[in-house]
Amino acid sequence: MKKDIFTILTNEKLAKDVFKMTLQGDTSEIKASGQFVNIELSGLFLRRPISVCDLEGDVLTLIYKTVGEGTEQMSRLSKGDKLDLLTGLGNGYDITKCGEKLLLAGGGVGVPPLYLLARQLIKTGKIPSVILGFNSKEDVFFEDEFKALGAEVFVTTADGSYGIKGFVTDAIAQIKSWDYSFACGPEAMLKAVYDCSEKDGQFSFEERMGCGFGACMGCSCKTKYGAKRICVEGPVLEKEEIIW
Amino acid sequence: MKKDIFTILTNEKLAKDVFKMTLQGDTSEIKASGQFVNIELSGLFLRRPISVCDLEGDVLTLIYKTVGEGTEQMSRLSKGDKLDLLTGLGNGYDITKCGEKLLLAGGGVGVPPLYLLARQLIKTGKIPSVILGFNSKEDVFFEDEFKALGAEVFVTTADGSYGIKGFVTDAIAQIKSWDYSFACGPEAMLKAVYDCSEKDGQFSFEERMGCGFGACMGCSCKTKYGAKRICVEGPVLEKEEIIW
Amino acid sequence: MVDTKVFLSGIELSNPIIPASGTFGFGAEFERFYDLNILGSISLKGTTAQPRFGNPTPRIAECPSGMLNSVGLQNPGVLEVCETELPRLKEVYIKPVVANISGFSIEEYVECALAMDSQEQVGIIEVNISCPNVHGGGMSFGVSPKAAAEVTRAVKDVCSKPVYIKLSPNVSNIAEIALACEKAGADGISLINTLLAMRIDLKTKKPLLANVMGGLSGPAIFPVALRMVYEVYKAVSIPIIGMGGVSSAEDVIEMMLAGASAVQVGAANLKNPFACKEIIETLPAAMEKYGIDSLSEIIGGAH
Amino acid sequence: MVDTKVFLSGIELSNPIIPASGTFGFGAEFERFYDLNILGSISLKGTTAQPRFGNPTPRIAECPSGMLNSVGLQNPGVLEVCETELPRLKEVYIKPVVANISGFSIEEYVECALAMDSQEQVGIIEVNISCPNVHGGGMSFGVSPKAAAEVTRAVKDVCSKPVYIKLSPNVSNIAEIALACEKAGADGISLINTLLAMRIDLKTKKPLLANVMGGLSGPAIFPVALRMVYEVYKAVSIPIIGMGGVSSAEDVIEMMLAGASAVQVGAANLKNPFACKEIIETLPAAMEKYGIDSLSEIIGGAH
Ligand SMILES: Cc1cc2nc3c(=O)[nH]c(=O)nc-3n(C[C@H](O)[C@H](O)[C@H](O)COP(=O)(O)OP(=O)(O)OC[C@H]3O[C@@H](n4cnc5c(N)ncnc54)[C@H](O)[C@@H]3O)c2cc1C
Ligand SMILES: Cc1cc2nc3c(=O)[nH]c(=O)nc-3n(C[C@H](O)[C@H](O)[C@H](O)COP(=O)(O)OP(=O)(O)OC[C@H]3O[C@@H](n4cnc5c(N)ncnc54)[C@H](O)[C@@H]3O)c2cc1C
Ligand SMILES: Cc1cc2nc3c(=O)[nH]c(=O)nc-3n(C[C@H](O)[C@H](O)[C@H](O)COP(=O)(O)O)c2cc1C
Ligand SMILES: Cc1cc2nc3c(=O)[nH]c(=O)nc-3n(C[C@H](O)[C@H](O)[C@H](O)COP(=O)(O)O)c2cc1C
Ligand code: FES
Ligand code: FES
Repeated sequence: MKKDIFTILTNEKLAKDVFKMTLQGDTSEIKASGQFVNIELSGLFLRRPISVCDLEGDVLTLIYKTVGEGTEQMSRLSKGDKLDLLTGLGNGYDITKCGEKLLLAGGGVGVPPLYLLARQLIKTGKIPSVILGFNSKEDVFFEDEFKALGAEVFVTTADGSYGIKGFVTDAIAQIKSWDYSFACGPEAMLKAVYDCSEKDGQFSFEERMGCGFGACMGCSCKTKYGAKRICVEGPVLEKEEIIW
Repeated sequence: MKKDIFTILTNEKLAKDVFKMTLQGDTSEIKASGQFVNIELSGLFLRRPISVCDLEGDVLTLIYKTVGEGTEQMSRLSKGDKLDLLTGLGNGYDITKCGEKLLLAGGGVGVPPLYLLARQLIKTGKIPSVILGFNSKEDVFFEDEFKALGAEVFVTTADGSYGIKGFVTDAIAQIKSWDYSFACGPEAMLKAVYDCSEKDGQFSFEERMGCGFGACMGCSCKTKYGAKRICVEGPVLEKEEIIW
Repeated sequence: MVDTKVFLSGIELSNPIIPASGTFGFGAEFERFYDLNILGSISLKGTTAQPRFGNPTPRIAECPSGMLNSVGLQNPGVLEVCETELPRLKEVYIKPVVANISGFSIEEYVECALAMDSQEQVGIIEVNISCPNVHGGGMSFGVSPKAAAEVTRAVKDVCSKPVYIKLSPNVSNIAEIALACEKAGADGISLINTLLAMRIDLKTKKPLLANVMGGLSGPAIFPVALRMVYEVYKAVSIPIIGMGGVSSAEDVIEMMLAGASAVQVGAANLKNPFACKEIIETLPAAMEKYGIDSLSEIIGGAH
Repeated sequence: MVDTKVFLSGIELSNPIIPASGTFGFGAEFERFYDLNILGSISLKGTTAQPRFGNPTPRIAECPSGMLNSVGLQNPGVLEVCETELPRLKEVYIKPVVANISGFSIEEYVECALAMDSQEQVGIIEVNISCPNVHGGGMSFGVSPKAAAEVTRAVKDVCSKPVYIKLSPNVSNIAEIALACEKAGADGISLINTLLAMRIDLKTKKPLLANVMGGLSGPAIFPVALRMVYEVYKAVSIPIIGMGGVSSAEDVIEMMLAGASAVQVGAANLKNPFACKEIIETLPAAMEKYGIDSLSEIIGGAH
């Protein structure tokens, strides 16, 4: 965990209510994809947790959806503005544990952390199949970015306005062979991915957070190995330990 | 009373902890010297009342001393920054009531409202004697500005490091003839000016304010004519109605 | 078109927004800011049998997301209010108003209530048994169910108009006190008044307020107010006027979901004299955003 | 050089800053942030006789200048705390700590207190009779002077170490409860715990917290906490640990002027993990600014 003031380099709209922000600062504590940062915003008491989407040197990329006061405030910031970030939070995905034929399934703003994960996997020679699930065509983002990495990409939309009609699980049915999955997205999506096969995997969860670094017990969940804090022992849980 | 967003034109240091700010906005409700504005500042619940120091067209001048969070925040603002102001607050000085030979006595940040007052008086042909009281040389401001208006100016410092040593009342003793006074400053100074002669005058008071426009009764004081709100029936009181 | 209409004891309000007692004077003076008739109603400054200057100054202090006041019920007395203030208000405001009254004994409450009950424009009598700023009076009625019931009964006895009891939040069990008022005949409950609080001046090292303690209001108290409205809604079946830190149309909706039939806006008026106007103007859009057609249908919806 | 040293029941603290129970876990884990030995002491996460998961999630919500929590005393149980957490802490923190305990019956309080009393590093036992997050337990002890006195007496009977009772602010008369604890033998009083409060989610129209209600903490409650510390200081002569919204060196001074001998910092740690460190570092400059040579001399200075 590190606390540092980051400077915004870019902040642009990607899709309906979805923005991409790049920031520069001390990223030395960020060790894995699937970790998150916790952002202080003016006039708001609690910080806002956002997943690391990409990282190159001291430049951090975040993708966020405007759903309330905090993310709306973020969307109004511009180049040169400063943000106080806690970095290196959470366990992140463990890429030493997975097999060879990988499935990455992201729903909505669960997509961003899969980007750095995909990039790292491809660097080690593993080309994942990536499913990006959205509600509608106007919500779709990062399809091209994942393709540019060399991943096999499927996009689903719930209303069928783009790509495969349906949910990420409808796309999973189309993927011939995979033996391990990484998933991030709304709980209903995670549950559907969990239920659709017996294969192992890692799942990233969200919870309301007081601190984001283990001090308050606000974010606890029950696992087969006892209580875990989503912000420290999570947000990524192993499939076999999850209790729904 | 009007509420408008003002744009800062300049914000510069005048003396130790004292700043001058000019702002542009809708000043149409400002009717008299001695009135004040009430300034919204970020993260602070209550607005901060500051006297009108000068007014030319839509450009307003304020002089303020940094004494706490609000005024310190003001001192960090710069050209182009916006402030939400309530304008046209308070009764202000009534220059139709005074005689010919006028004394203006200001102490510390009680000096600023006397500037517009002096300018207006001089426009009507009345050249006032102005006493500006400060603690020390490093606190002195606006001596030259009052002189440039053509007023007779005396500066006092409590520690004698500049001008006349002592309080504004020590300078009053040196002024040959005056028949009416306008005063603004800390309560002890106002009381001293009040006590030093039988002559009539107008005195401007400070009080902690909830609203600044008459809604909360936070700023009430007792006068010979009953309770008055410093923010509406004040800040200027006639000498004869004052109860100490 | 969304429907913002609500009812308090049969009185129709075009919207639930009422400036809270003590933060809007006796109303008329604010007609220069905007047309007051857009307001659902107005709760007048707390009135007592005799004129009062209130507490010594300073009686205002700044707090995180809020403020303290120790005004202590400054008002010209009920006779003057009836003879001067109400007629002035009538010229600019046509709807029924809420007359907020206080007292230091049951007799004083009764005297004040009687005078207000006879005023044509008074729609509701709001009995403040909660002002924390009055030494030896007021407050004590608000912390005991028995005393609260006594005041309620005495005021109800002399009034033909609906009587709402305004409760203090400085209690262990607000629902118990609300219930006692309901049983004693109250037509409605207003809550919350301010939380007893203080600040100390680091420069003088003494309390900032001349009166030492004062009442905390503003957004800081909103979550406490919401909880109390929720608890009281569970306990009673008479209407609730909810207040405490309300500053936006969203806050109004949240307060109504907790159980309020109407909402008062206090400290927000002091920071922004157009607060009520802006809330009323933004309410329809907020309702649409959250899929609400009719405000009166969401009252207590969070239960 | 200013003197920041204070004393609690004969225990010397190099400065009055103590992370508040529930906002600093069992301490050891935060050694990676900074050297914990700069802290005056540490109040450990509330511990119960049996392990507890606490309430369902969501159990955190945002508020103006504050937050709600309904964690509900998640902890591994007193045995595990004594066997695992305290030894871990001992490796990185050399000073006496405050063991915060809770229970659902007098027996449970006693069991927990007994276990903690025997731990070498425990300097003070802080008995939380105020947690609003536990259905049917905890809280009820905090709202009645009689029940508060009973818990105090029972815990005192089995402890050799100083016993501080941590009070609930959700009461009509905090001084009365503090006095009852003092009379029952308490060595000190900690206050305040969180204010019972709630938020409603406009999207779902239901309470945001799974537990419906939770405790409000953070700067929003500072003026209420200050008032209660002031009132309790007037009522008792045992030391007070003051808390509620403290976030800066200035707040520490204000709290001590109200009557606190030491100060706990809670929610501020969650927003900024370096809050206590920064407060300790800026305290000397703040003392100089306000002409304070020795902190222990200003305790209760506003009275
Ligand atoms: C580990 C983690 C990683 C996340 N990564 C991303 C990401 O990469 N991109 C993205 O768009 N969103 C992400 N989220 C969700 C994001 O944190 C929320 O959308 C955001 O906090 C909402 O803040 P707000 O002020 O706009 O909304 P408000 O609803 O006003 O927020 C009020 C409070 O609720 C909390 N809150 C609201 N929604 C959520 C949520 N879904 N999860 C947790 N807390 C919430 C806020 O943090 C705040 O404390 C992540 C959440 C977690 C826990
Ligand atoms: C009618 C009027 C005109 C004023 N004109 C000027 C001026 O021209 N220049 C100038 O420098 N100052 C002036 N003041 C004083 C100025 O309002 C305060 O210095 C300022 O509000 C301090 O705010 P702060 O946040 O820096 O201090 P803090 O001490 O942090 O403020 C805390 C609270 O106390 C209030 N407060 C603190 N000091 C005073 C005070 N002296 N009078 C009233 N409220 C106070 C603040 O408004 C705020 O609500 C005037 C005050 C009044 C009432
Ligand atoms: C300056 C001021 C004066 C008040 N005077 C009264 C009063 O006379 N009678 C009363 O019942 N409540 C009075 N109140 C309490 C408010 O009506 C309201 O209950 C409280 O402030 C909480 O609402 P808010 O947070 O929106 O301000 C006063 C509040 C303030 C801030
Ligand atoms: C997340 C959280 C957990 C808490 N857990 C406990 C606890 O276990 N025992 C206890 O006595 N107080 C607990 N508290 C209350 C704090 O110790 C403190 O009394 C309160 O939060 C007020 O201080 P603050 O405003 O500085 O946070 C908790 C507070 C928070 C925010
Ligand atoms: S958010 Fe505080 S422990 Fe996880
Ligand atoms: S400050 Fe509100 S009436 Fe004067």
